[in-house]
Amino acid sequence: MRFAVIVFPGSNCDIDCYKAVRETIGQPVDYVWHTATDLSAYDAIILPGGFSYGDYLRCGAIARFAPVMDEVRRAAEEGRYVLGICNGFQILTEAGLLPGALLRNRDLKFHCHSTLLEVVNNETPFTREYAKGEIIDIPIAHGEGNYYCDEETLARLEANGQVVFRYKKGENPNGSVNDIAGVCNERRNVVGMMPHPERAVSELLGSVDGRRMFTSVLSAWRERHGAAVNG
Amino acid sequence: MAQQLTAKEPTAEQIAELKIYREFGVSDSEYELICKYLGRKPNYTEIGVFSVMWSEHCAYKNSKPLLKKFPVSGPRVLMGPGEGAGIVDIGDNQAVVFKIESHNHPSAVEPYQGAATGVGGIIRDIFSMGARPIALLNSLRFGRLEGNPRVKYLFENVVAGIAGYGNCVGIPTVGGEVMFDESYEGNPLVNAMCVGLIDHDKIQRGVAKGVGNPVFYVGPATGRDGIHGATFASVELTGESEEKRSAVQVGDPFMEKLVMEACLEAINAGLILGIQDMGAAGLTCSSSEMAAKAGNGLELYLDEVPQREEGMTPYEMMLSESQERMLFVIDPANEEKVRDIFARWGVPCAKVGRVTDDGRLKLYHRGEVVADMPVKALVDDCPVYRQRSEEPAYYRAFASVDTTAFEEIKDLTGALKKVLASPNVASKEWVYSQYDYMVRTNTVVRPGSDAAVVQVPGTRKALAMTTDGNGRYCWLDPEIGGKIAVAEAARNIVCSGAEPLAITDNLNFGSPEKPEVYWQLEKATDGMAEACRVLGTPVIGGNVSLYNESEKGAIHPTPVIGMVGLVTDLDHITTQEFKAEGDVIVLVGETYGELGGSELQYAVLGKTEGRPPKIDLALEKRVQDAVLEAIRRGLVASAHDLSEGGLAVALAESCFGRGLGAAVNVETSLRPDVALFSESQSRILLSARPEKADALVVLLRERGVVCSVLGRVGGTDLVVKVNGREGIAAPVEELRKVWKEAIPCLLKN
Amino acid sequence: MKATVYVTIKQNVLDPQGAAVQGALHSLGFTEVGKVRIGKYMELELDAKDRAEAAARVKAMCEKLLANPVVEDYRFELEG
Amino acid sequence: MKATVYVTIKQNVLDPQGAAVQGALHSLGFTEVGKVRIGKYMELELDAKDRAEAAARVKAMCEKLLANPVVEDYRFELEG
Ligand SMILES: Nc1ncnc2c1ncn2[C@@H]1O[C@H](COP(=O)(O)OP(=O)(O)O)[C@@H](O)[C@H]1O
Ligand SMILES: [Mg+2]
Repeated sequence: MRFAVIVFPGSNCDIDCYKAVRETIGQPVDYVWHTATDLSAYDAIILPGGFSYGDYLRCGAIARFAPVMDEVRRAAEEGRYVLGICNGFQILTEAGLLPGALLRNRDLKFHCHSTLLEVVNNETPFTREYAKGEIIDIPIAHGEGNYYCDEETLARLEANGQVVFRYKKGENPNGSVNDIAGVCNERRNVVGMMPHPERAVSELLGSVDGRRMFTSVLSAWRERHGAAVNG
Repeated sequence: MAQQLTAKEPTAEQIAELKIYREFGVSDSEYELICKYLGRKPNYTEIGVFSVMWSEHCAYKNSKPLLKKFPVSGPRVLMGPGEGAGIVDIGDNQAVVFKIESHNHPSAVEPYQGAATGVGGIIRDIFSMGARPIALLNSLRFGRLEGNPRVKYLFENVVAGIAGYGNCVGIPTVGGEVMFDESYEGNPLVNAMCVGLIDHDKIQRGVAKGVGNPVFYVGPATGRDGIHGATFASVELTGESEEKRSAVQVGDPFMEKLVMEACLEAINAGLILGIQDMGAAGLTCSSSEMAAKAGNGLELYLDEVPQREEGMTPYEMMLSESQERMLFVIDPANEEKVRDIFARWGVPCAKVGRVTDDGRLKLYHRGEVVADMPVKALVDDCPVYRQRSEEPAYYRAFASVDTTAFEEIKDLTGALKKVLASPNVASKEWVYSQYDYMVRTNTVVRPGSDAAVVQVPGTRKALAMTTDGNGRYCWLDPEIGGKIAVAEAARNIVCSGAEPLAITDNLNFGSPEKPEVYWQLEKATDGMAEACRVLGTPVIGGNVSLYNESEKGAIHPTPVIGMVGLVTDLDHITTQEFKAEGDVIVLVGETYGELGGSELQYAVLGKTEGRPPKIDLALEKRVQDAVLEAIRRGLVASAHDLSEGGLAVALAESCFGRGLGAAVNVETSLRPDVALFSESQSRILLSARPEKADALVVLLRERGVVCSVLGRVGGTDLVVKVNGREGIAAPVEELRKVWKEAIPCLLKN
Repeated sequence: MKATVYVTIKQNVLDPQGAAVQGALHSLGFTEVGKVRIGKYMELELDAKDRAEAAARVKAMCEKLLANPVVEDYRFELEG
Repeated sequence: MKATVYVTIKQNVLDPQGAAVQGALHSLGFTEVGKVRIGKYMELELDAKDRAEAAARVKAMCEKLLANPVVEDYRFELEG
């Protein structure tokens, strides 16, 4: 299974995502520059965290026009796997690949710390190895992670099971609606989340709860491509 | 010499006659010297260039003799002071690069941008050496928070500025310190440190090599911002400083990230012959220093300098401190390749000059030579001053103060709570949770322990790092304070399982022209130098920030030590929190009745007086070596150095991490309040698994180190008895709450 | 020509910045302040002659980039 | 009463945000855009009767909190 980690000017979790893929599932992974125009070789695409274009104007607002984004859209339409983490999530919402928007944290401060998340939907390719309702420990590091969408959209997301992660009750760090920490598209192959699973992949880093995001997507891919496929 | 370009600029004659040079901080005798080196009177551009190069900030004219005392070499030192940053070998062809830098005055005027650009500047110092920055730290000082909106504003915005810049560039901010004291009101301290990693063969120097080679400028266009920042850093802050707002620069961390990646790519491709950042005094300092180091000259074609504003004069271009800019020299054969790299990263890049052999810095503008100065005079020939030194009266008066002669505090739990709630001791989580301390996923010990630990990617090694400095001790006795600053930094490093390697230091002092301040400087550097020698931690770089004064006078003398240590195996990493029920608690070192400059004195008794705790450096070294050996042998479960608040605070902090309680008994001949809050040096609180406790104690004693078994980890309360009688007793959760909520609470009201 | 663009957060979207500023104003004693909404104010220099065309272009800029229709409204003025 | 406050970055102060937006507009084909400066726009509801007094109060708010005089300029309008 081949992974692409997209590098926008100002991405800074690109290395972390790359390392996490290598260390958790040992699959081939490439850094792909924002100007790339062909992602057909990749089964999964990760939009990493950071401050693309300095997060100027709005987070992700400028990055969504990068040439590579047409290919990300195509991959999403073809049912390949797309994961946006933190700034990557912001870019996906700006690009309209995921609903909603990310506003500044309720207290206007950047927050970096561990958070406890509830796995709400374990039927996405990225979460199938978690138990529904399981509480996992994944850190956040963001200033604009306050997820917002209008009521209608929210009702639809909840009804469709598009809320993937929620901050544990009472521990919402940023004011997001319904404590949302991550969402997916209707088809469930595009997931965006503010917390950083790639920072929770070893005991040394303080948590291993993020590993299953990566093992999940590998097993999803293998299942789809028949168990015989090795890669 | 070409005449000035704008009518507004005074002529060379006017500068002389009206003594305009004085406005630039150039003295009459310095002006005479400049005329001598030039063989004529300097024009406006030239006097501007000389004034910044001869400012304290660039020339160290008041501090050079003091810095000479520091040990600067050692078996591991690959590069000492003089370049952007010092470099220390860590084995396997790898080295660590680090440096600290102050941005005190800009932060006093515009805290967010002042702090942000301070971080930006220190990052450039590191990657200009060819190193990949891996961590940031800071050391901050503010006035008293209580009921002081301006202090709150400064504190909140400095922290936000550090966060805003470091987070965006994507370098984790892993540690630091914050202290509050009246003496910093009006003149806060903002020191930023950056640590980088490099392979030995990639080390760069800021030299203009190869006569005829082109000189390149990269980064955003030059604007009129920050003109005269170096001079600004070399004068006292006054009411007028608020007006000197043209000296404030705005940082663009996004641009910094791009410039950094592009420069590192060009360096790693072997395309750069010499590179330096444009920090203080911008184009002036970088060009003349690079030329001086190579023994060459340099020509700059100012029309080629990217300009953000119209009609900029040579003076403005040379003195601008616009951020995120670098200057480098390449072989002309590589021009194409270099341009490609910078274009790919979207970073402007322009050929602005040429290396020459005449030892002169020549500036061309609109077809004329507008300045022509000997490089050596700019860089090396600034006069050095030995200021008058005088022991201050307060120091003499404090000799007779008995720091234990106060009415006995009976409510020790109450006293502990007061000390824990003092912002100096209270949890700094409010600060560091705004920093992305995890990005790049190498941070294995996060902020909140004695030192932060960052893994060296792909190895079992790690680097421990800390910043330390106690202005109160230094004020009470600068020599002892200087020693303690180094010793405490090393102790923090050792407690995290690392061997101290070297230091970078930031000397934050008042005006050296005041004899008492100069005395503080002399004594503090004496103490630091001796501690560095005894502890085997040479000084590989640093920064001097003088003239830290406000209407109320000089700040406390505040040398800040940035230290890096090497963890040779990840298994040695040790943190301060107690790990498990039943672990045995051991106190290393001896406690005396020493409360001068202590947190108890400050927060509970409301004063700072007497002498600080004494320190025996040979003993300190023995303690540190023994504890590090014990850690490496796997005998230690937790280690925490005793600092502000003494044993009582160290015990409480060790409980907080995992919410584990402790029951201890302290045998002492001191009064209980004195014993628990004394800040005697060379003490470390350890805990060990029960089966290892005996071996630990035996090892320590064999190494000639005094230690005592205090009790055990367990339960949910902290219970401290003194000679068997109850002293402190409180639920850990209750103490933790006081400690954790103190700063957020102060900021709210 | 100069375009001035105003981008504001939609009425029914909670504006954390506005709420924080309101709180801060109150604690400074400006208790007469009710709701505060914070938006962006942008000045764009345009190399354009035809006003109608410029207006169409600026509208396109707003819809594509300058405002996020999920949470923001915009309006603009042309001058010169 | 309603106050509208405009906070802009001072002319010679670097505006990285404006520069980034200008770059983005260019790469989207809006090449007619010259300099872009980005500031803040605030709407404050005021419980005030006297216009002159309100103006003085809003001025004080700007100077104390809403604008950072070191790097920003401000102006405001009162309405209603
Ligand atoms: N300005 C800061 N930035 C980042 N971390 C900080 C800062 N101030 C304090 N910390 C962290 O909080 C912890 C406690 O700091 P401090 O009480 O100064 O420790 P110590 O006395 O052991 O040096 C340390 O881990 C330190 O790195
Ligand atoms: Mg410590």
